[in-house]
Amino acid sequence: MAIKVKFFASLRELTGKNEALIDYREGMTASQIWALVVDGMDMPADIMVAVNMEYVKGDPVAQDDDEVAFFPPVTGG
Amino acid sequence: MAIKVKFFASLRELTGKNEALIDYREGMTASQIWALVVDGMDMPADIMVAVNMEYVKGDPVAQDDDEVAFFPPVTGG
Amino acid sequence: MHIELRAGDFDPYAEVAGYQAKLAPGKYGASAVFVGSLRDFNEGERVTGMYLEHYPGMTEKHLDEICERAREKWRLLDGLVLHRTGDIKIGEAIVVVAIWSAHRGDALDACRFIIEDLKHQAPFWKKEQLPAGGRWVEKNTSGYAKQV
Amino acid sequence: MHIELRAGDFDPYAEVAGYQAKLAPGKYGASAVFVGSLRDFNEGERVTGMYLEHYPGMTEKHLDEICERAREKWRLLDGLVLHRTGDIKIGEAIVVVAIWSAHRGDALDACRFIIEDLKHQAPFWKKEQLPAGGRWVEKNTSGYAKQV
Repeated sequence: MAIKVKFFASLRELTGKNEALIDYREGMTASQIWALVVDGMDMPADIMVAVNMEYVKGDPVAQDDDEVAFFPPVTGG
Repeated sequence: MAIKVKFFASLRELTGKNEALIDYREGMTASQIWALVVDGMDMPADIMVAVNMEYVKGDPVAQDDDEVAFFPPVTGG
Repeated sequence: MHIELRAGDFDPYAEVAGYQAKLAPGKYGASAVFVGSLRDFNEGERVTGMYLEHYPGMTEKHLDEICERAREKWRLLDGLVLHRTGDIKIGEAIVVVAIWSAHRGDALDACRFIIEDLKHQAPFWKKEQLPAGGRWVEKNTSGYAKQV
Repeated sequence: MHIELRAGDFDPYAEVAGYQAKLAPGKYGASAVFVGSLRDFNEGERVTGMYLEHYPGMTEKHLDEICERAREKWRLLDGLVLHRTGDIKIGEAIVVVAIWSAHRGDALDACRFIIEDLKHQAPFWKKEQLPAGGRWVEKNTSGYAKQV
């Protein structure tokens, strides 16, 4: 009964967190997970969110065992 | 007082000519040069003409010492 | 198609030549290759190196999906996508995208499609090393040039 | 930019790598490369080889002009155009166009511009060797793909 939370790049440095494991509670959305893990720090406007390694839009509800990742705009290539 | 005439690719094979040297006469156009060198054979509709290694359009008048080339649509690359 | 992340430096043209050598000669008439390399300047600043972070698992998955979309849109014979990760030196290759097709239109269009999608969607993040310290690149620029 | 006609076979990627090795590292961020190779089929027929005729003097002059136009339109650092002449075997490279620029938009656009102009304007003519004999190729096809 857990959700794995990941942070990358500047958000990893900003939050000081690489990965976190939180207890699953029914109905938790991505923004609630963010707030819970980073102690109320504001979510950047241009944040990208992936659930189970797929991009999601809006503020989806997480399921048990989901992996939820937060990261800034990508800059590869 | 001469004009050098060149043929390439399928037009070289069609006319049986690679190169010809003809006497310069004032006012000769490309199509008159073609007719003179190939004994009245029709000029193909899609022919390309270059004078001194530059493409020309229409039926330009040749100058003394010009090099006039006739060839089919190009197919390099 | 072969997609791979590499932690060490590679010669992009040797990789492309080696991959092509395994393809049946006479089938491909066109190959389109894009190579991105690390410049020593960006946004007016001198750059001395770069760290490339990615999301293990999602990055590979996303690159697979980009290539699959390209295969659906164009008639392609094969492709190679290599992308560096970790610490990169000036002048080293960051990414190579190579596409083989019977015809050039398909190869050129697919190559560009893949590099644009990769730049804007694939989970990679660049941290430039500047004389004053590290700086995360905030946004990739458009890949469509204005003519001079 | 370097422009050259070659009567013998060459390895396009080794040529591009060799040329790039002479450029200052850290200045180019993007290289776009197109390689055209001889296929063993065309317009429904089996092709066994090819003869490539050109117009000595005018061909080089025209390629120079194409590259000059590309340099006027985009911000380019350097370029390499190699084109085969004479007898070509299946799978061999016919042409390579490589463009280096700081940014990918310029490199990709200029590479495509040069190969399209070369295909439609540079004085080269292909004679395919078919099982039944030689056939002059009558027209190059468009380089802009329809999506599947």
